[in-house]
Amino acid sequence: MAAIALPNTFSGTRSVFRVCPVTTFKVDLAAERLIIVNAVTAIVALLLGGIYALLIGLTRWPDVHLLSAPWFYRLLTAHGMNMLVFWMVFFEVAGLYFGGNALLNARLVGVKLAWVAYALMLGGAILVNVIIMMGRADVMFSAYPPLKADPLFYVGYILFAVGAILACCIFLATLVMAKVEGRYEGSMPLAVFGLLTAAIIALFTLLSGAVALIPTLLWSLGIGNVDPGAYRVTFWGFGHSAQQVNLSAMIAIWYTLATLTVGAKPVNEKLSRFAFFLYILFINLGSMHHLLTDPGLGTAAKFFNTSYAMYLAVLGSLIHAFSIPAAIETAMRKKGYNKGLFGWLLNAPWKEPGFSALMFSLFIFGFIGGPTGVVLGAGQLSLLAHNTWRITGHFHATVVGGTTLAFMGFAYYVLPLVFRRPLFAKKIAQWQPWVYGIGLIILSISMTLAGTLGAPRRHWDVTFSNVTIPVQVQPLMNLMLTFSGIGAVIAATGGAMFIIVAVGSLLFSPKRDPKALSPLEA
Amino acid sequence: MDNKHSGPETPGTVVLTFLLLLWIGFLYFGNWITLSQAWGIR
Amino acid sequence: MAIYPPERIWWKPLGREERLWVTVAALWCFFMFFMLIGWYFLGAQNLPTRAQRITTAQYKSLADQFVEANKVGEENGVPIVHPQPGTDIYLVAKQWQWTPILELENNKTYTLHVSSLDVQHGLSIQPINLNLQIFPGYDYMITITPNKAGNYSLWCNEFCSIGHHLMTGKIVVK
Amino acid sequence: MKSSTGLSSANRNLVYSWLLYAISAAGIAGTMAFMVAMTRTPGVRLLPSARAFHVILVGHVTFALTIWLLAFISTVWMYIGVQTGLPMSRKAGWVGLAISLAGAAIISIPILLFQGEDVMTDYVPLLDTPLFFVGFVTFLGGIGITAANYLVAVVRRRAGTSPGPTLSITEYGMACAAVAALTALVALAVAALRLGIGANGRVPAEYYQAMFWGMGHSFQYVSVSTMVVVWFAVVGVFLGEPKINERFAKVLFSLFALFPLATPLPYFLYDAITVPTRKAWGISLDSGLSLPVMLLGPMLIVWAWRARSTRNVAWLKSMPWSEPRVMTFAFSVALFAFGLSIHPAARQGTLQTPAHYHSVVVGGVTLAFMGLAYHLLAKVDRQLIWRKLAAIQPYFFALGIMLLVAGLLGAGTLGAPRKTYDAAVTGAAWLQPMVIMGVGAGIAALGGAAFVAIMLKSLLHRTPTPAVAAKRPALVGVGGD
Repeated sequence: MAAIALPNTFSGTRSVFRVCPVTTFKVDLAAERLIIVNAVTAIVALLLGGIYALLIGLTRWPDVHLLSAPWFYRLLTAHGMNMLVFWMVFFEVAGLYFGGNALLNARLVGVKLAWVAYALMLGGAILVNVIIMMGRADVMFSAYPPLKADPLFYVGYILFAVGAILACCIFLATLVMAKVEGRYEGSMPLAVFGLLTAAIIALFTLLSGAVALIPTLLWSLGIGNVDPGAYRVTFWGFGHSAQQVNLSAMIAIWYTLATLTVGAKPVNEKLSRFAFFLYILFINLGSMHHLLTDPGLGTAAKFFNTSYAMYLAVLGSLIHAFSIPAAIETAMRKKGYNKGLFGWLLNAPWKEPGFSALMFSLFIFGFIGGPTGVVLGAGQLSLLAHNTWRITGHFHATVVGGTTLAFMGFAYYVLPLVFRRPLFAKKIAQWQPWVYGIGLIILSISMTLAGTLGAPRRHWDVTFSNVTIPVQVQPLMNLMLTFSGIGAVIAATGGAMFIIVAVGSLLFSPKRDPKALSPLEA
Repeated sequence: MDNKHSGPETPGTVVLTFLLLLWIGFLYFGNWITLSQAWGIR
Repeated sequence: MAIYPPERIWWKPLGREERLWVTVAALWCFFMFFMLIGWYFLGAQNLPTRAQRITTAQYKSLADQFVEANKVGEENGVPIVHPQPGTDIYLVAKQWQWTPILELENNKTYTLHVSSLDVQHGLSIQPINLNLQIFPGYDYMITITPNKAGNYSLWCNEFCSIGHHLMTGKIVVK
Repeated sequence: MKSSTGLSSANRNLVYSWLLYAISAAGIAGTMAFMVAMTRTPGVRLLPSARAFHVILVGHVTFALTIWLLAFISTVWMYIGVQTGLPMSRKAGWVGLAISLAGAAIISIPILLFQGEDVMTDYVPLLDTPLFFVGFVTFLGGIGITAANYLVAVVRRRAGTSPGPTLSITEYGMACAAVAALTALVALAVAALRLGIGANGRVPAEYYQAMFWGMGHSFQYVSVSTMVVVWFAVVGVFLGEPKINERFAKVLFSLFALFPLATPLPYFLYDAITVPTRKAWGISLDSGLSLPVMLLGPMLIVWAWRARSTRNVAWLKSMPWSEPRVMTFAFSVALFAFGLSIHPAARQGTLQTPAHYHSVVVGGVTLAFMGLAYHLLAKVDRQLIWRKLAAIQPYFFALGIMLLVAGLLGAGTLGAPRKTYDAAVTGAAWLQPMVIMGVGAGIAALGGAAFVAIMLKSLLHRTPTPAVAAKRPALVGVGGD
C-alpha cells in the first residue's frame, strides 16, 4: 500500500493517506476506518431491520399471521427505528466521510470527535434496541405522546441524534478545511454538493428532532407536559425531513452511480445544483403532509406548506428525474448505442449491480414513490390516505425501493474500495437489485392498493376478528394484503442477498488492492 | 458539443419524462375523482 | 463526472430540451397548486380546520350528556344514539373503542365533535375511506353531510397501544 | 506460524477464545446453580423470594444447558476441525463466536434486571420477555454458523475439493452433531411458523413447551453425540489408533444425525401443543439416542481390551488414576450409564426427572467435557496450573453429582414435586433426601468451582515460552497425543 503523510496547514499534525490505485484519490486512513465502522454498523442495523421486516410482512399476510399482537407492535417499532434511523444515518455518515474525504482528497478534521460521534450513535442505537426489546417502548418510530415509552428510549434516540449532528458538523468542517488547504481545484464535485445538501438538511432535521424529543424525555420523567399537536409538528420536522436527507443523499448517489457505471457526466451542472438548492429551501415543508388532518392547524398553514412551497421541491425532483437519465443517455449514445429511441437503455450494462440498482431505484422512486408522495401531500387528498397503508406503500417505494436500493448499489462500489477486497459472490450481487427491486415493486403497489381500500397502517389484524362492534372490510383488501406478504418475502430475500455479499466481502474475500472500480472486474 | 449551452440530444429521456408527467397526472386526477364521490366534509 | 470537480466554467445556459422540460415541469407544479385552491372553493370535501382546546374530563361529560339525551338502543354494550339533524354530535375515541354508535339521516348536515380520552387515535370512516387524526385535549369539529344511506365502519388507524386492532365503531346513515 | 501444539497461532487463538467463553459460561451457570441449590436446601434458603429463585433458576438452566454446553460443543467443532486440517473458515469461526457471545450478553440483561415473567417449561425454562428470546435466537445463530462452518468443511473434504484423508470417527461424529444442531434450528423455525411468535392468548407454558421442545429434542442428540466423540478422543489420547470397526461406529454415529431429521415433522402432523407430538419425540429419543450410546460405549471397552489385552490387570493398576482426563472420562461413562438406567423410572412432575437429567447431562456430558477442556489446555499453549486440585476435582464433582442424584431420586420416589421454591419445607416426608441433595449440590459446586477456577487460571496465565512448555510434558499420560 502506498501511504503518504501530508502535513496539515494549521495544526502541524500529519494525516496519513493512501493512494487508491483505481481512482487515484488520496484516502485519509483515519477517515477510511470510520467509513468502514459506520458502514458495517449500518449493515448490521439493516440486517436486524430486515429480519423484523420479514416477520412483520408474514404477520400482515392474513393467512400466515405469524406474530402475536404485542410482538408485532414491538418489532414494528424496532423495524422502524433500525431501518429509518439507524441503517440510513449510519450509512449516510459513512457516505459523508467518503464524499468529504475520499472524493476531495481531503483529511478528516477532528478524528477523535468523529469517533465520539460514532460512539454516541452506536450507544443510542443499542439502547433503543434493548429498550424496545424489553417491551418498554411499544410506541412506534413516531412515539406520539401521550403514548409513553421508557425514558431510556428517548435518551437513546437523543444520544443518537446528538452523535449524528456531530458527524454532520465534522463533515462540514472537513469541507471547509479541504477548501482552505486547497485539496481540490475549482468547485466541489456534484456528488459532494449533493451530500452537502443532505448534511445541511440533516442539521436542522436533527435539531427539530431534539426540540421534539427533549421535552418528551422530561415529560416521561414526570416533568412538564407535551402537547400532542406541538409534538407532531416538531417530530415530523425530524421524522419526515430525515427522509429528505435520505433523498438528497440518494440523488447524490444516483449521479455517482451513473458516473461509475456508464461514465455519465451531469448534463448541466448548473441545473442539477439548482435542483439541490431547491431541496434545501423547500423540501422540509413536505413534512407538513403528516399534519394535514390534525386538529388545531389553520387552513392557511396547511395550504401554504403543502402546495406552493412543497411543489417547488417537487420541481427539484422533476429536474433530477430528467437530468440523470439524460446524462446516462448522453453517455451511452456517445459510446455508439444510437439505435432508435431506447437503444441506449436496452444496451446498458444491466448485469452491473450498480447500474441495475440505479435503474430500479430511479424507477421505483420516480414512478411509484415520488408520484404517490405528490398525491398524498395534496391537502384534501390527504383525507383519503392519512394513516392508511397507502402511506406505508409510498414510503416503502421511496425509502426502501429508492434510497436503500441506491445505497446498496453504491455499497457494491464503495465496499471493495474501502475494504480493499474484491466483491464476494458476484453472481449474487448481480441478481440482488432485481430480486430486491421486484419484491419492492410488488410490496409497495399492493400496500398502496390495500390502503386505497382502507387498510390501516400499524395494524395487527385487518380482518378485525375479535372486535366488539363488527365492521365490514372490502373483500379485495385481503388479496392485496396477501400480495404484499409475497412481496415482503421476495424483498427480504433480496435484502439477505445484499447482506451475504457485503458481509461475505468483508469476511471471505482476500485482501488486496482492487484492480478496477467495477465490482464485476475487481 | 458546443460550449454555449449543454444541449445534447436525449430523445429517449424526453419520452420517459413525459410519460412520468402523464402518470403523475393520472394518479392526481384519479384521486380527486374518488374524493368527489365521498361525503361532504369541512 | 459527478465524482470529480467539474470543469472550470460549469454555469452554462440550459439546452433546448432542458429548458422545455423545466418549463413544463414548473407549469405542472403550479397547476397542481391551483388545483388545491380551486378545490377548496369547488369541492364538498375539505380539510376540517375548526378545533378548540378542551380537557378530556370536560369532553367526556359533554359526550355523556349527548348520549344520555339521544340514546335509542345498545349494541354489544355500546350505546346507539339518534341525534336531531343539524345539531352537534359527539364521538369519543378511547382505548379501544369508538363510542357511541351514531345514527344519522341522509343528506342532513351535522357538526361532528371528535376527541380522545387517552392517547392519539386515527378516525377512519369506511368504505368511503376518509381519515382524520384525533388528539386528546383537542375538540375537533367537523361538518359532515352524509350523501348515501348505509352502514359505515369506523376503525382506528393510528397506533394506540397493544389493543389498537380491537378499536372499531359504526355510523349508520338512514 | 505453527507452534509446538500443532495448531497455527491464528487457529489457536480461535480455539482459545471459544474455550474461554465456554468456561466462563460454565462459571456463571455454576454460580447460579449454587444459589439455586442453597435456596432449596432446608435451613439455608439463600434467595429471599420465590421470584428471585425462579429467575436465577432460569438463568442457571440457560447458562448450563444451553450456553455452556453449546459453546463447548462449538469449541469441539473448532478444535477437531482445525486439528485435523479440515478446510474451515477462520473468519466464520470468529463471526460465530461474536454472534453467540452477543446473544449470551443479551440473555443476561433480563436475568440481571429480573425482567419478564418466568415460565417453567421443561425445555427451556425461560423468561417471558422479548429480550430473552432475541438473545436466545442470536446465540443460536452463532452456534448455527459454527455448525454450518464445520459441516461445509466436511463436505468440501468429502467432495474432494480439499485434499485429505477419509474422516476419522471423531470428525464424523462431530459432523453428525452439526447436522443435528442445524436440524434443531430448522425445528425451531418450523415451530415458530406453525405456532406463531408470541403466546397470543395461549397458555404460555404449553405454548413455549411446544415451541422449544422440538429444538431441545434435537439438541439432546448434539450433546450426546459430542459426549461420545469426546470419549473417543480422550480414549484415543491414551490408546492411540482405534482398534474397532470404524465403519460400524460411523453407522452408529449416523443415527445421531438421522433421528433428529424427523424432529420438525410432528409440527406438521399434529397440533404441536397436544400429547402425540411429545410422544413422537419421546419414542425417537428412546430409540435414536440411547441405542447408539449403548453400543458405542461398549465399543470403547472392546477397543481398550484389544489395545491392552496382554496384561489387563497390570494395565488397570497402571492407569493414571490421578490424571483428570482419565477420571472425568470414567465418571462420565458411569454417571451417564446410571442416568440412562433410571430414565424409565423418571416420572414426569417429580424430582426423579431432574435426577435423570442431572445424571445424564451434568454427570455424563459435563464431566466428559471437563476432561476434554483439560486436554485442550495444552493445545492452546497453556499449562495446567494447580495440578493437585485438578487431580481430585473430578472425584469431588462426580461424588457431589452422585449424592445430588441420589437425593433427587429419593425425594422424587417419595413424591416431591419439581421446580418448586419451597419443596423442602412443604413436605417433611422428603426432608432427608433433600438434605442429601443439598450436600451433594454443595460438593458438586465445589468440584465445579474448582474446575472453573483451574481452567480460568490456566487459560489466563500466559505460558512463558513454547520451548519451555515443550520440555515439560503438560499432562501425565500413558500415550502420546
